[in-house]
Amino acid sequence: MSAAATNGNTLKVRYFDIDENPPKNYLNAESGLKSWLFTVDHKRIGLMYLASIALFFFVGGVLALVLRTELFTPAENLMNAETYNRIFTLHGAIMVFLFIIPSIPAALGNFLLPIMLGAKDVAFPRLNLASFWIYSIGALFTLASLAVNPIDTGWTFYTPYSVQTGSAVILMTFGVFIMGFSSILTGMNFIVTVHKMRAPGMTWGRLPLFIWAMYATSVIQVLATPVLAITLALLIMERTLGIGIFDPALGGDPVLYQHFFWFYSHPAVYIMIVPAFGVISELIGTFSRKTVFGYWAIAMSSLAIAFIGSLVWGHHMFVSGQSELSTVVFSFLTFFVGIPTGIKIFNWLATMHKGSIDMKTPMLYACIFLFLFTIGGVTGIMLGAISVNVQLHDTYYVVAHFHYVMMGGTVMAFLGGLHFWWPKMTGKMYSEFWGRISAVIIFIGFNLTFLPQFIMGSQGMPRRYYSYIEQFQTMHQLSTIGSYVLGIGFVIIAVYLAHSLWKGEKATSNPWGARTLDWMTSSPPLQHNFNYQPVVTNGAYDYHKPISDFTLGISDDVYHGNDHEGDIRKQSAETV
Amino acid sequence: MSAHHIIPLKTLLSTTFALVVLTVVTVAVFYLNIPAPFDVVVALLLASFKATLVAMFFMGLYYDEKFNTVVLVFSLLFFLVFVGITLLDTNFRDAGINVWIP
Amino acid sequence: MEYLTNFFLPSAESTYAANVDALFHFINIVSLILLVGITIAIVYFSIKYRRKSQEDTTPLITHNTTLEVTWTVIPLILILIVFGWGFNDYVEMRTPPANSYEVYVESFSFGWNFEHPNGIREANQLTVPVAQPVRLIMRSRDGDVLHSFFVPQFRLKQDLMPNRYTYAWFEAIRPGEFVYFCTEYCGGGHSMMNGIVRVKTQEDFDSWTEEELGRDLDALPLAELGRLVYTSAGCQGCHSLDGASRVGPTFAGLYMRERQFTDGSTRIADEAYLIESIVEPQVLVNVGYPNNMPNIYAQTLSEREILGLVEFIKELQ
Amino acid sequence: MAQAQSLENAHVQHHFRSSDQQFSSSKLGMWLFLFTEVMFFGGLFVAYIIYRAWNPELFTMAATELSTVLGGINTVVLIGSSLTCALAIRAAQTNNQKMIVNYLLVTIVLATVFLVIKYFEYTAKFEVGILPGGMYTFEGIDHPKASVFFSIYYMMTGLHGIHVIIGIGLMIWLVVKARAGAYSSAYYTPVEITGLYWHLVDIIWIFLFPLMYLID
Ligand code: HEA
Ligand code: HEA
Ligand code: HEC
Ligand code: CUA
Ligand SMILES: [Cu+2]
Repeated sequence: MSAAATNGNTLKVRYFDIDENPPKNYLNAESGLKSWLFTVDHKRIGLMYLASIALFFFVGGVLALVLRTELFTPAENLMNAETYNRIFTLHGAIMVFLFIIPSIPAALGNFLLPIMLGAKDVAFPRLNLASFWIYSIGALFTLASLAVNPIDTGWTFYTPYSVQTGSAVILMTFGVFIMGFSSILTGMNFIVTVHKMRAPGMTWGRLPLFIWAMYATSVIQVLATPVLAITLALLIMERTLGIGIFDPALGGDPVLYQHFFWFYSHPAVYIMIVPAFGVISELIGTFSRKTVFGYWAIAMSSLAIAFIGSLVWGHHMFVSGQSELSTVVFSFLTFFVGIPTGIKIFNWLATMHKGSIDMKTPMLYACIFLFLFTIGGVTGIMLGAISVNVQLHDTYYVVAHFHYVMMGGTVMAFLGGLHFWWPKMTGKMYSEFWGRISAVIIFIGFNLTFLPQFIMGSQGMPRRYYSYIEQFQTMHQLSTIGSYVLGIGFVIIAVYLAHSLWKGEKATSNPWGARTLDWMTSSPPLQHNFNYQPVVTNGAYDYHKPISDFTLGISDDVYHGNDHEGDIRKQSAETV
Repeated sequence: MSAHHIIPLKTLLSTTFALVVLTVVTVAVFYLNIPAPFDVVVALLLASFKATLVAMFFMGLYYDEKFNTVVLVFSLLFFLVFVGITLLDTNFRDAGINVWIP
Repeated sequence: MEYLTNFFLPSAESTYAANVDALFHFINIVSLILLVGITIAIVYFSIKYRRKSQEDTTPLITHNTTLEVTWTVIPLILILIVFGWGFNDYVEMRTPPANSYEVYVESFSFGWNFEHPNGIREANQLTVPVAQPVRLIMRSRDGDVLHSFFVPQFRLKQDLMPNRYTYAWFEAIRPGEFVYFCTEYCGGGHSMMNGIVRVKTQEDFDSWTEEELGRDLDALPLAELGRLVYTSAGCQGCHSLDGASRVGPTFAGLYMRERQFTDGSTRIADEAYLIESIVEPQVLVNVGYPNNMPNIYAQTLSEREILGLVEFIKELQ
Repeated sequence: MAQAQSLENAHVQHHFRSSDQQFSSSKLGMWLFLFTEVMFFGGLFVAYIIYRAWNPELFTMAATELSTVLGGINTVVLIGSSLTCALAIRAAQTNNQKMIVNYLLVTIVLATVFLVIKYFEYTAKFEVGILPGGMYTFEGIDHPKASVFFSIYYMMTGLHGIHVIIGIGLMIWLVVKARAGAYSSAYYTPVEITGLYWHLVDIIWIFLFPLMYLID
């Protein structure tokens, strides 16, 4: 027993030993299909999301390889223009709506957020399950559109093409509409959880940076997604009733549609990247074994990005025919996102300085992330410069830009996070050797795929072309070969991760020596995360303190039997 | 337990009364035929006032945790951003770049 | 610089292109410096500070305000430069000189029409004089979708809409032929919607104008008229002449071949059938093709032009 | 106190530490949801504002087709329903089980009155050919974009109407539970939260009314 002294009030806490091999954990506490499909346990829900997004990443990735194969030569190799259009639309839509938006928040976020806060679950566990089901239903609709008449509008659904085309626009957009609600509910749930469910002593200044990032992301999700919903609803009405708000043939304005769409979809790119920033903060802190440099700068820059990122949507419309005035304003605002982002990058580097750096697979991904995302980010600045954007808009330069930020940024961070938390989620260690090998293969394959796209883009190769003039062939072939290398990299990952499940070494509770609460419970965690109510007295990255300082807690029954529990929470939050 | 504040009956009734009166005023103002841009301004001011009354007393924001008010105000600001910046396009399409050149 | 330009960008052929390129290079160089700096830092730190034993301890450094301000202010200055520069060039790109030569541009799925002030019409090819500002007044056809006019070598791009006009201008600095593309996704023929901007010296341009104005379409033989219409009315966006299948079936060898339709019927592609499929394309739809051929030719083409098309198709045996 | 405590805790889900925490969490959650509603309707308001800025004359002409009287009555009806809804919450807070049910029933009735009036408004328009979008056939307004105004009108009032219907559904469910004595001063979160929702529906109408019906 130790007493954390507070001014006047004393809160009785004690050190708990971490349970290394509890007989029951969240994976085997209940069994049967039903115990998964109807679980309200945030960890199981997180895993179900993980499985779904892995599936959709695979589907989207295979579609990408098909695209690349078609583009190997200018002639028609595999498919005609119509089919190609459907495939890139599906690739884009699946990757964006079914994979990347739910990826880190819904899979890793769900799993980790409550544990990191020292809570037993998210604030609304049933709502959480509901959002998984809503996501699944939305996904079913999108897949149904595949069976009916795959959509060919591009993932942006621009009017009037999306009103005129014969493909299954309604099914697809309705699916995305539904999935939007899943995203909104997850965001709401997380915001409330962060506000209300923190463990005693978990002040705002002690939150892990991953939580700060998830918080900023959730704010964007709640803010922007409803606008996507209404946009798609109007698009559906446009097709069914011909209401004429977006369709010029009925008196509408197509550029207005673009405002509506990008008002969501630009902030959405920060829904994709900000959680990745959170993961990177954890990885760099842990593997440098050093207090994260500029904690507040990193935490607040996430919110700054969320805020500024909401004002810049028009940079996708510089040549769309919007007014010159708004073009200039949007360009001006666009650059400002670069500043908080830069702050993060420099703070991470400063964290590595004088650290004790262990280049394990997750850290390798973090470094790859820093490199690739910087390229993606600065090319974003290039695109934001109006005069240059006129040349680069809707060319492969843009395609390269967004793959560098989404694939090179978010997916790399996701892979880093996946490897980092794999032992925690499954209780098994993967092969470090193969982990590093595949990271290197992916790094090489990625650059081979997308660097040439910058060059052909600035030379004028338009995007969404199924054939092209011969001048661009070399670049396209390099890119196609690169994408196959990428594919091989992912196959290796799939193999050794699967292998680790059967044959992997057992993981200890804290294989990386991290300090956040997720590492203060067994691997895999207990069904209710902890045997005790954690009490927090240190920052999330206080590597100068002994690890035992991080296992303080109050025994659960004592805690719940207490008459003044609400008060304790308050006092300890302020004074412990 | 500030969140559980019981709103006095009198407050609820006078709020309702004020809302009904304001509705009548809104309609009356309409028949006054105020010239073009100001009619909307007046109508919106009245509506905003009514909305504030509902939010403060019916929805209990006045007694509630302040953060909930922050949430509401923030959503309105965000909406204004959406409208404001979009209008920079839709209302200046024919102005040309010369808006910028003195 | 010259080499760099040629590697990254197509040759600069309009008056403002060089300015755009300068900014492009500036951002590239600054970005490269940043990237190299960051990469060196990562590699250097990971080697110098690699973990030597599991008992390693690290100093407690929480933050440093001076550093924090430095890496806020330097990027701030850089972005202000980039914005100002881009803005300045943009103003030029959006301000056509008063003496511009004006061309009306109409886009449709999937082709382009250009109309000169003197009444000359061109399809999928635009002829302009060198060293003369050209202002494009652009619009998509009524009821059509968005397209975008993109000439990489001029650094020019602008979307076209069916409900209002948009503008762009350029002044070519050298005679030559420059590809243009459609860069707003518009459906099956999107990647086929390209053409050529022909920049001629003033003399060549004048004699070309004269020749065009002197041509008498009514005197052309039917098949030749048909060939002209094939490009000018946009058929070539969907129908090839070499047997390749685009959005629609190829015209090569079409005449007198048996066609199969989605309603199960079949028919020989004789003259009557060809006329019907141009005038009422939605009635019989070929198996394996979408039913999206524009239903406008009955209005937009004269009877003689339609007959011309039929004769033209017949010749493609 | 101990008595109240155990009663209270009967409703506390295991992952919450106290009923207070649960209550304020639910409330914050609801406010965030209302936030999304503001943005959801916000999209339509943006469309409205932009089309009005483009075609002020159209909006003046078209608004004359809408009945100010019916709109005004509906405004008062909704305000009344907001009051009864607030009173239902008050009844719960003061442990007046019977009045919870009664006030909720009055609210439902008022909401239904609102819908009935709306129904008459809609059918009157349908009869003269004022239908949304492509089906619009009305000749009375001499403006090329007349149908766009009514599309926006139908979208906004329609979406609002759907919210009213959902609200009625929620309140019926509350009535059923309240009959069974589920709500008291110790636990009335669902009533409170539905109330918040209902007031928002009222607020949106407060804006729709002058913007749609009162343009001159
Ligand atoms: C994860 C997704 C993601 C992220 C994070 C970003 C980040 C950024 N994007 Fe990107 N973008 C997309 C996804 C993303 N984008 C997608 C999907 C599209 C295309 C959609 C479509 O059309 O299909 C797109 C398109 C796109 C365009 C439109 C291109 C066009 O179609 O014409 C523009 C234009 O301004 C742009 C800009 C930016 C900027 C300025 C950032 C910034 O946030 C970048 C900030 C980062 C840095 C700047 C690097 C780090 C900073 C430093 C090292 C400090 C030093 C910095 C300075 C000196 C500035 N993006
Ligand atoms: C998260 C977002 C995301 C991700 C990760 C990717 C990943 C990839 N994308 Fe994609 N892409 C988009 C989002 C994304 N893309 C979007 C939004 C568009 C725009 C669409 C539009 O214009 O509307 C686009 C468009 C786009 C284009 C342009 C099409 C065009 O404009 O004509 C191309 C072309 O090269 C491309 C390629 C690739 C490749 C090669 C990958 C690779 O990185 C994929 C690597 C993954 C795999 C290879 C799968 C993993 C494989 C296995 C686990 C098993 C191995 C498989 C086999 C054995 C078959 N993408
Ligand atoms: C938007 C694309 C598009 C354009 C532009 C277009 N077509 Fe077609 N056309 C099609 C498609 C698709 C088909 C096949 C479906 C059908 O039979 O209706 C087709 C079918 C035809 C056929 C019947 C061919 C057969 O194999 O039976 C003829 C003849 C034809 N088009 C002529 C023309 C002519 C002449 C023009 C220009 C004046 C033209 N088309 C422009 C898409 C197009
Ligand atoms: Cu026309 Cu793309
Ligand atoms: Cu963007």
